[in-house]
Amino acid sequence: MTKLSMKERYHLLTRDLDWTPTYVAPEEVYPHSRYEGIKIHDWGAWEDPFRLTVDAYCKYQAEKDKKLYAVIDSFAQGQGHLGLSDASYVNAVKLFIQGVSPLEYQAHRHFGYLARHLDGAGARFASLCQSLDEIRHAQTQIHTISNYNKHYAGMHDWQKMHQRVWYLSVPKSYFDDALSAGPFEFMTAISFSFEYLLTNLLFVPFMSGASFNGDLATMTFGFSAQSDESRHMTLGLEVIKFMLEQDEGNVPIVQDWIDKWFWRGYRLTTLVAAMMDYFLPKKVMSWKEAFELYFEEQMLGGLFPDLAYYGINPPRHVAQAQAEKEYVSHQVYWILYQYTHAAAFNTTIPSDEAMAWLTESYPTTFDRYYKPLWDKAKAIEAGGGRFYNMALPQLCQVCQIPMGFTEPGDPGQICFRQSEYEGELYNFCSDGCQWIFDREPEKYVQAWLPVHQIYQGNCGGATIPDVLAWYGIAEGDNLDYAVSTDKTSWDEWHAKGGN
Amino acid sequence: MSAPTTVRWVGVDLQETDATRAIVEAIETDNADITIKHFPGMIKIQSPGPLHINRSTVEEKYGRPWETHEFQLAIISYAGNIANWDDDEIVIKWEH
Amino acid sequence: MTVKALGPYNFPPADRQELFGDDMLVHVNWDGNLLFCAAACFRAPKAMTWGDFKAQMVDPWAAGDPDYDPSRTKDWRLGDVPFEPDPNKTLAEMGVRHKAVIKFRD
Amino acid sequence: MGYELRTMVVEPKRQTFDPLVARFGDRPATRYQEGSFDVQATEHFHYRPTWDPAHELYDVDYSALKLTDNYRYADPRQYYYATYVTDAAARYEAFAQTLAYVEDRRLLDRLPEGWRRVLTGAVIPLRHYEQGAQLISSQAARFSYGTTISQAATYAAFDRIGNAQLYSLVGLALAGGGSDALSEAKENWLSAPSLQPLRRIVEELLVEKDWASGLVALDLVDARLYPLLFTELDERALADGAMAYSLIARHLSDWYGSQQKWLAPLLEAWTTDPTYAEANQKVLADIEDRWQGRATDAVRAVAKLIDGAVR
Repeated sequence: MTKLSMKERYHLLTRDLDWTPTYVAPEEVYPHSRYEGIKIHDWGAWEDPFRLTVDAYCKYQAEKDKKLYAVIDSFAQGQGHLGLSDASYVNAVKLFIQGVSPLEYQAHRHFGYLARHLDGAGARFASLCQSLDEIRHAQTQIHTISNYNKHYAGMHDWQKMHQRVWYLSVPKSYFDDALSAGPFEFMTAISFSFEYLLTNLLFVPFMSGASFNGDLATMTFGFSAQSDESRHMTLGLEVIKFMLEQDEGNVPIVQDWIDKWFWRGYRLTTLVAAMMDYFLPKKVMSWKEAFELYFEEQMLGGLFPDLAYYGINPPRHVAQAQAEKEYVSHQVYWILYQYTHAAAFNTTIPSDEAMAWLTESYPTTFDRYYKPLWDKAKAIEAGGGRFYNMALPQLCQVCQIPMGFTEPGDPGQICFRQSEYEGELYNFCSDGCQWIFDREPEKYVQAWLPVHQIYQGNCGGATIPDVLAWYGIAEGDNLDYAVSTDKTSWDEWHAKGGN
Repeated sequence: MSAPTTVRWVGVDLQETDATRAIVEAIETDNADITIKHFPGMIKIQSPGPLHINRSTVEEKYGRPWETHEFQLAIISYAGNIANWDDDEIVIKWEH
Repeated sequence: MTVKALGPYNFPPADRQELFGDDMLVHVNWDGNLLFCAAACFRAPKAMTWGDFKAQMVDPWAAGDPDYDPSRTKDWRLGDVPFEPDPNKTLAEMGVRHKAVIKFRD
Repeated sequence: MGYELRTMVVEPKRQTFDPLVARFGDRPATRYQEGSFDVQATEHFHYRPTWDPAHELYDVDYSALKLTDNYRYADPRQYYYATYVTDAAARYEAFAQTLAYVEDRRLLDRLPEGWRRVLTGAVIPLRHYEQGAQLISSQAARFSYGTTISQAATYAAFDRIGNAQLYSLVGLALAGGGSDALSEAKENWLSAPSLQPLRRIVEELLVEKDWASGLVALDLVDARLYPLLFTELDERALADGAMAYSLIARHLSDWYGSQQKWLAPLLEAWTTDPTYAEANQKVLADIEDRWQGRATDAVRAVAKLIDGAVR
């Protein structure tokens, strides 16, 4: 008997488990895999992106978690949070548990859906592994951040916040959009556009930032999660290639999805841009540098020439994202700064040192467009005030971010786009978001836009305190960092500590 | 504007820990022209051509048996396509 | 292009005009002033006069900028179409619709 | 500065997240609780699913079985990811050791007459049954409501594909590392009369839309199949000197015990719910009416094959 190769053995342990049903029609068993128009002729051509069996998976994952929880425990027991660069760093962690962990959870559930609803056994098994990975990520994040929650504001009611607070409808609607799509579009959205194209922009700089700012627990869960992420990236790339190779008719459909989900994902990462450039007391790299390294160099320079072989072009609207790398983080943080009274984190005017770093990192835009705004905010503060925008902002119908983005080629002019559909007007922040709406207006008219819901009286009441209470935002969660309970506690702990 | 990219880099990001040092050394041994950048907690390795991680070299550096599956404990991210991942080697490259 | 779905896919907009009764949402942007990160969104009666709308909604918001001077507002546009404000006309009479955008400069 | 800080104990401002305080009081919550309770989103779903526009993305109406509070149910094993994979890893490691011993001592070659037929005719074909069970469990993992249930179903789905791989490993061992026994078992799954009623149930459960009906009906089959193969037949294996079978059976029988640990309390939660108990009991009775007889018949056909092979 000749010994089986790793590939043959893996095949027998996964795909060979499958059989074609005869007592019921096969298409009844997988009723969701045809309506999107993607044609798959041979699931047998699927290349397994990695060859882990269940026993090996459990073994390696158990080992990873053993290490991870040891770090989490020792960080908590050793009061590691006191060794952070500054308490203001924790605002990045708040954004993470409110905005990112719930997405991990959504991915967990919906990769479970793929593990049920794809026709190919190889693809189902890879999805099932990912479904488990994603609940791992959600839970290791919750468990790590649980320790911060004991000492800092803004994290105590993240579940409710994620579903209700205005800026968190940005990530939630993004994932709801993906989950409500068919299985192939979901994979293009999450496995490919999010996990392969953009995830590095979210995780790698964030986790390096955590490390640099003394947050070893977050760095550890982040990097440990990323080790799973490399499997997810492989799945994302395999999915795209598989669809493209199976039928030429799939190419325009996939191109459309890449166009849509690049822009959708890019808009979401602008929140990360603001976090990187403004939330971290000690900076690792600027958004612009990260974008150049992880997106322009690796994706536009590396991946898309590979996909050109199949007739796939770089995403529509990519030029706009490239232009925005010079200023988008400033625009988004400026939004967060002036609506901090309604947010579950604290912002503040960047220190002189941070301002100098911003000037240096963004030589063509920061001093010209954004420093004057900070000067004005400083002047207001010098007069005993704090600049808060007291009107609710206009939201983009698609990305749901307040419409603070500017016209292509003119960072001084807010960009407005508008479509009319069945007698109603819809507003957009960009050509990209408008294009997405116009493709599928029936979908985006349903959006639960926080500002419009507040005005309908669906968010706890008519006053700011009513809405904040309904959001789960308690005293100390919001407002400027200077007056935050986090700062007060931090100063007290460090004064006692003999600093 | 996009930075003009003539070289199509592939690469891996690895956790910077004692346990990954042997892997980094093995990569350095088996791949010419790589560049290594250090970030907090992380090492970024880039190569202008296909990147090979060979089991035998890693085992030599560790001085113990090493399964290619164990690479999963070290990797944070990568750029390129995992063209092969079997018992003996992992190859990352662009296909087209 | 329409949504591909397994079944009828047609749902009423979550913020359609009828949900606001006699009111509507109106956006106002101060062009050229990035202090306000985005246009403001107000809920206003369709029958509200321009004069009341400006005095009761636009002015208090814009006064968040210490340099705002209510008498210096100019170059009004509805969408991209210029208009001369008439304080006695209602928003509806001016052609302002639910979720329309009004812009001005100073 | 660091040294002084370490000597000072900072009192927590709160013990855990608000929803857990609301459920269990203001005290430290377990990792199972923090990673499970109220984690799934419940409101403001932005878009209806295109694959089922009549429902929301998460919707209690994906099943006729309902709970007043979906977190009335908790997994008594308190499995969250880390504890689950740790236990599962130990289980697979133990199985691997058993199989290594069996292979090392060539115990499969030494099985008494008829036992090879039991393996290829009844046991190894269950790798396909288990894959069907994974699909049914994955349907529950996605469409159940509330993380305590969906999480347990997720781990069950992974267990089922894990079981399928265990059966496959037995098949590989039986054929000395080759694929012959697996091919034979697959052929049996597809056409042997003794397995067709079983395959038919699995296939029909794959088109069952209500996730809970699928799960409960599958359990009706499990409840007959697993005790037959790995408890009753184990007795016969011991009596007959089929060591290899007995050693392997213990692992599958243990797994079935773990499966019961999470599933039985879920059934109980449904039947004792303050609001829906009566309606749930009726739904469960309907499921039993539809599937119980067929489950019994299907497993009886397997038993008959075994009776024909070994005494």
